[in-house]
Amino acid sequence: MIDVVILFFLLGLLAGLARSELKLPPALYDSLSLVLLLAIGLKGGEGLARQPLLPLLPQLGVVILLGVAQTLIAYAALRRLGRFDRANAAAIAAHYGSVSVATFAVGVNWLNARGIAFEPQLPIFLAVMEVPAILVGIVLARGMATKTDWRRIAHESFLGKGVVLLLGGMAIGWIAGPEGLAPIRPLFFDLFKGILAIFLLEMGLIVARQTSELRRRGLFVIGFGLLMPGFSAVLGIACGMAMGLSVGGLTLLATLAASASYIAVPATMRLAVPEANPGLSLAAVLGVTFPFNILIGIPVYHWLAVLISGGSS
Amino acid sequence: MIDVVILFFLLGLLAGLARSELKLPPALYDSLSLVLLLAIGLKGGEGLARQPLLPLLPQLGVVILLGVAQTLIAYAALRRLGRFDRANAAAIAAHYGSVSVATFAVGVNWLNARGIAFEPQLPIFLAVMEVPAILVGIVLARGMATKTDWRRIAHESFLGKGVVLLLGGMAIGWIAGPEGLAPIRPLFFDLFKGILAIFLLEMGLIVARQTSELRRRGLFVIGFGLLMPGFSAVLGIACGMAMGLSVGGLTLLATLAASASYIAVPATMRLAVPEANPGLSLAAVLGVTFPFNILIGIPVYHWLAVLISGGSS
Amino acid sequence: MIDVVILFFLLGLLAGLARSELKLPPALYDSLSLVLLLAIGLKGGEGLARQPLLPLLPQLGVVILLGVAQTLIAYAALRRLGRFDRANAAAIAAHYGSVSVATFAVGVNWLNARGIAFEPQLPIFLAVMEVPAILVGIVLARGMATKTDWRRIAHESFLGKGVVLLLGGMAIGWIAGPEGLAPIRPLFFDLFKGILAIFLLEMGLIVARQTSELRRRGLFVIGFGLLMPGFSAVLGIACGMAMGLSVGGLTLLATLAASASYIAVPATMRLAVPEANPGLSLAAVLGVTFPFNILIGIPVYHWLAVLISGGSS
Amino acid sequence: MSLALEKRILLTIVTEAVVEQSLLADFARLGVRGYTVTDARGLGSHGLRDAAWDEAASIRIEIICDRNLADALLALLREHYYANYAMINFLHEVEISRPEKF
Amino acid sequence: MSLALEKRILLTIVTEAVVEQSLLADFARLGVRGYTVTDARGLGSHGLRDAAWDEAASIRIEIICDRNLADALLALLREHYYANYAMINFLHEVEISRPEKF
Amino acid sequence: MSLALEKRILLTIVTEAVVEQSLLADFARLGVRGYTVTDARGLGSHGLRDAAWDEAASIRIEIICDRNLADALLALLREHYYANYAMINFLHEVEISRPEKF
Ligand SMILES: Nc1ncnc2c1ncn2[C@@H]1O[C@H](COP(=O)(O)O)[C@@H](O)[C@H]1O
Ligand SMILES: Nc1ncnc2c1ncn2[C@@H]1O[C@H](COP(=O)(O)O)[C@@H](O)[C@H]1O
Ligand SMILES: Nc1ncnc2c1ncn2[C@@H]1O[C@H](COP(=O)(O)O)[C@@H](O)[C@H]1O
Ligand code: NA
Ligand code: NA
Ligand code: NA
Repeated sequence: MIDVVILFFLLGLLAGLARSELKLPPALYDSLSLVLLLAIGLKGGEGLARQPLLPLLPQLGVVILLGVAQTLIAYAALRRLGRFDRANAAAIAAHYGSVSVATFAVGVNWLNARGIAFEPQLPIFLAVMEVPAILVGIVLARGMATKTDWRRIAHESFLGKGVVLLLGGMAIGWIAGPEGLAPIRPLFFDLFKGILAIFLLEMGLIVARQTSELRRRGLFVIGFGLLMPGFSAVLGIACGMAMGLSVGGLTLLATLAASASYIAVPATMRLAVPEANPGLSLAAVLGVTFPFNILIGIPVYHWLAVLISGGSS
Repeated sequence: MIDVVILFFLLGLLAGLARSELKLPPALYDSLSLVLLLAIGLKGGEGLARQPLLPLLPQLGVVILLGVAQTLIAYAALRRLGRFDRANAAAIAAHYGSVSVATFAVGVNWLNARGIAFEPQLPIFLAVMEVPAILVGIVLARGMATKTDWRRIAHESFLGKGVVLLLGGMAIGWIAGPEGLAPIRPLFFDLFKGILAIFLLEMGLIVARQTSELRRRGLFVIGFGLLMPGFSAVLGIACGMAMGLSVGGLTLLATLAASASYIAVPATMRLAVPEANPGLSLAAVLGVTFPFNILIGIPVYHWLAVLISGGSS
Repeated sequence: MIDVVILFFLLGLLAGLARSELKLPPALYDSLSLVLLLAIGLKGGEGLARQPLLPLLPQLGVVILLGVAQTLIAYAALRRLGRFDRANAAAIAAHYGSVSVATFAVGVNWLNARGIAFEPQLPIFLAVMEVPAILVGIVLARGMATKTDWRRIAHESFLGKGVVLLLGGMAIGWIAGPEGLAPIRPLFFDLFKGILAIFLLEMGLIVARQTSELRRRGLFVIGFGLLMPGFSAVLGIACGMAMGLSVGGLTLLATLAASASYIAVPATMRLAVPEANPGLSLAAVLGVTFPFNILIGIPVYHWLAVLISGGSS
Repeated sequence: MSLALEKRILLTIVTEAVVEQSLLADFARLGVRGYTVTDARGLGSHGLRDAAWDEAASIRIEIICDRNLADALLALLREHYYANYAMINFLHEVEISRPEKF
Repeated sequence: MSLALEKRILLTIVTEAVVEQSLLADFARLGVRGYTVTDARGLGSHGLRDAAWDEAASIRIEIICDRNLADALLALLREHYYANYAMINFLHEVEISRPEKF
Repeated sequence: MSLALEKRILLTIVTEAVVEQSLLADFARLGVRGYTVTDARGLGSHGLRDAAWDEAASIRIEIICDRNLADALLALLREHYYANYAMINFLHEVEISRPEKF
């Protein structure tokens, strides 16, 4: 049956499409995303505390390569098939090479609801995959010989809210361990799904705002927004197989790969590649890929993961 | 004994009357009311899932008529006895013909605390009763032949925050059912009373702001603010008897009828009947009727419901 | 082991020092502190309901004297040893004579985590100690013959957010008792530590902002910020012994005494003694004393309390 | 020397938040294609509006336009809004670049 | 043609949020019956005030009045606020309708 | 008589919130030592920016400075920001006290 958090997304979407007066205070949206990021991090850190960290390093290398590959492939497709100019192709590609926390949270929720386990390092992958695509996208748009302010961009990428809260949460979870986390469990773990539900209500409202932009952008954007995640998911499963992930881990890495950023990347690319049209990327990411992933993608990626890995669901 | 959530209301009231510096961030107030509306809707939808919906349609007709009747009676009283001009009489009447979510929530809390059951369709009544009084009020103020922008008003009424969240919550509760809702229960159900408590703290502060206005308005407004809810409650119980509601349902429908809107109606009437003085309606609704209902009214309506229905408390 | 809430403080501190983009919405910070203040008050009031109140009156007299004494001693030290002018010495002294809710909350958390009981009147002490130091500080800066607007200052002090929520919460807890509070327990008690954790994350960010100011202020401010709390803690333990407090109560009163205000006092002193430099006080209070107290102070005060009282830890 | 600066009118309106949508829709009908809104609070002949809750919230609207449009907007305010809403407005000349935008 | 527009002074003050009540009370004593406040942040000789928490919050106050009142307000600021608070102010002429309001 | 009031330029810029840090850093390089920022929303040739989420948030920056600095700031905006960002700006003369601050 359809998850209750998805119903909240659909409510927001319908309300937005009907041009309802419903609005969430921006401070609520920020607060919810803060708790979600910390909770995902804490959970991951708690799990990591039970295993050695060193063997993870090569895995981080793999997911970085995965993000870079996705960005390059997306760029090529947008340039060749979509006939986009360099700046716009690079900007859109960076969004798709990076990841979306909301999509990841829905994936986690989907697996939890079905009792499917996944590796505790997945939240690290989430944090690590946020940044490389941004750097690749900028180089694609500008070349290396540019006067891009790399220091500022590195700062904004590595010390952005998402990375700090995810890695910070992981560090806290790792240090505190299950017992240390017990007293904050009611807020960060018991409320997780309720908070995710309200967060997705707002996401529905935001997605609804993209439709007019989408209509103007035509079929290629829609097609790209639907096909690119499928392609990335397969790439993600391949990488996950190489790392020996479980079916849950494969599903979640596929979800990560398929997801596209709509927070960190837009803000950074707006400054680094200002001539790219931000409406274009957001229409594809929010108007097509995000709803596709959470409504259809995740179960499909799980099915694929089972199929490819030959494991049982 | 007095409910703890009422103590929070009194704290806010006292702090406000003493002109304390205490203020709640507006975003917190908005967030709490969002959760309350969703929670009420979810709970109602969960209950509705266990019964056929068709038999409810005539009941909806009855509560719509109830709202219309209240508005017309309030208008007549204000014109004849209060000697108010047309615009102000119509605006105040619309407030009293509509309903208050906060009052409803306190009523739900009062019944829950005493283990008194009520029908799951009550939240639908809440959503349905919000709008008719607005339309009647506008017609009373303007007549039918007016150039009132009905499209805009319909849009604002039917797609306002309150209606969307209540009906949306009910739809989600109905689709998900008790099992589907389980993961979000900690946020929407376990925290309900705590959230209601903080919400009522803010309501106390808001009510305290009405006192200077009240002093200027004289006795008629106070008298109307006290008598109209009593009258409406009896009307509500009568309608509830006609529908065959339980004592809990009767109490809650009486509470709904007795309650007066202070969110949706003021905003809409301000635009549709701008020459009405908004301070007047709010002084009556917030300064008199709201505190009367939550402090005294609800137990009295329950007592009446028991008395009239001949049931046991 | 280090408490998990302290890890959140350290995360905020590190993020702030690294100049991360991480920011909490101000409305979230305000909302969290509202819940913390209410929760501390409710808990205290619940405890007080089980004992006679009259014997507490002399204790309140003692803690008022404690706050006054701390302010005078700090003033003398700052004038004589620090060679501060009258206004700045008085302003800083007032901060240290008053108390910090956040520090108190961390102390409560520390004791709870170790199962160490403390008297229920401690939250009253917190409320009562907030104000006297402000009045003493103003007299020290201005003398009695001044045209200080005492009415305004009394109003701001006694009806400030902190005092109203603490005493209001206590009154509610006292009236409602354990049973009456049960329905709001999930929000105010179960989530307490999670809320404290996020609150301390923000405190870490705020503390990090003080470092540049600190660097400019030199060693005396740092020394004062470290030594004054130690001295005050001993004073607090002495007062607590005189009242016959338990080891937990001694620890918490020492923590209270050692803590310095960074909310109520800065705002009031800014208006009452405007020529004092607010950056100076905040650098000492937030940059030195607050982190010292929550990281090192509290365990030390507990150790001292055990030592002095001869009790068992 | 300021390159290519032209003159326009900056019209500022402070009023109740509740009329925002309706007012801006009316303005659009008169030809306004750009405006800026900030949230505000204040005091005036309609009493204190301290933004503590929705009913008491105010907004501050700025519109850069030519004198003719400003006059039309003022006429609209005078006819439909002055009587019933807390509202003030004021205007003055400003120098702008990119005149094609206004 | 702009109907019945008169001239007044618009005085704008940017200062620390903590003085809001005190400043507005002082202004009321000098005869101010209307003002508009917006929340702000900024940089000045007193450093960065980024509104990240209460102590670092700023406000922007606008007052429309005649030249005499503006002068009186400036004198008050000069005497009681300039020395100790982060504060700037500036003023210019604006055209208003409904002169009875100001 | 207004004591010791001098003239300066008040330059106001309304633009996307995302450029705030970058723009203010550029301004600092040109010699800006003070500014005031308020959060805003609005409509313009780049469409509706209603501040409903980060991407759609706008800011309103005010800078008091002399004509030369204002010209330099405008030149910077023209060269680096006009083409790619939702942005307007306008300026006018204001009277200030304490000229040493600007
Ligand atoms: N003299 C004034 N100077 C600045 N703002 C004012 C003035 N008078 C009124 N306002 C603003 O305009 C709003 C509506 O004014 P009013 O219609 O007079 O109540 C007030 O809430 C203030 O925000
Ligand atoms: N040149 C300027 N232009 C615009 N606003 C300024 C300027 N200088 C200062 N401000 C504002 O006025 C506040 C107080 O200024 P100051 O007293 O110089 O620190 C600052 O925080 C800014 O918001
Ligand atoms: N005519 C105008 N009057 C006032 N503000 C405007 C005007 N045009 C644009 N703006 C503001 O400037 C921002 C950017 O404008 P634009 O680059 O035209 O999209 C808009 O989002 C508005 O906030
Ligand atoms: Na991706
Ligand atoms: Na009613
Ligand atoms: Na102290």
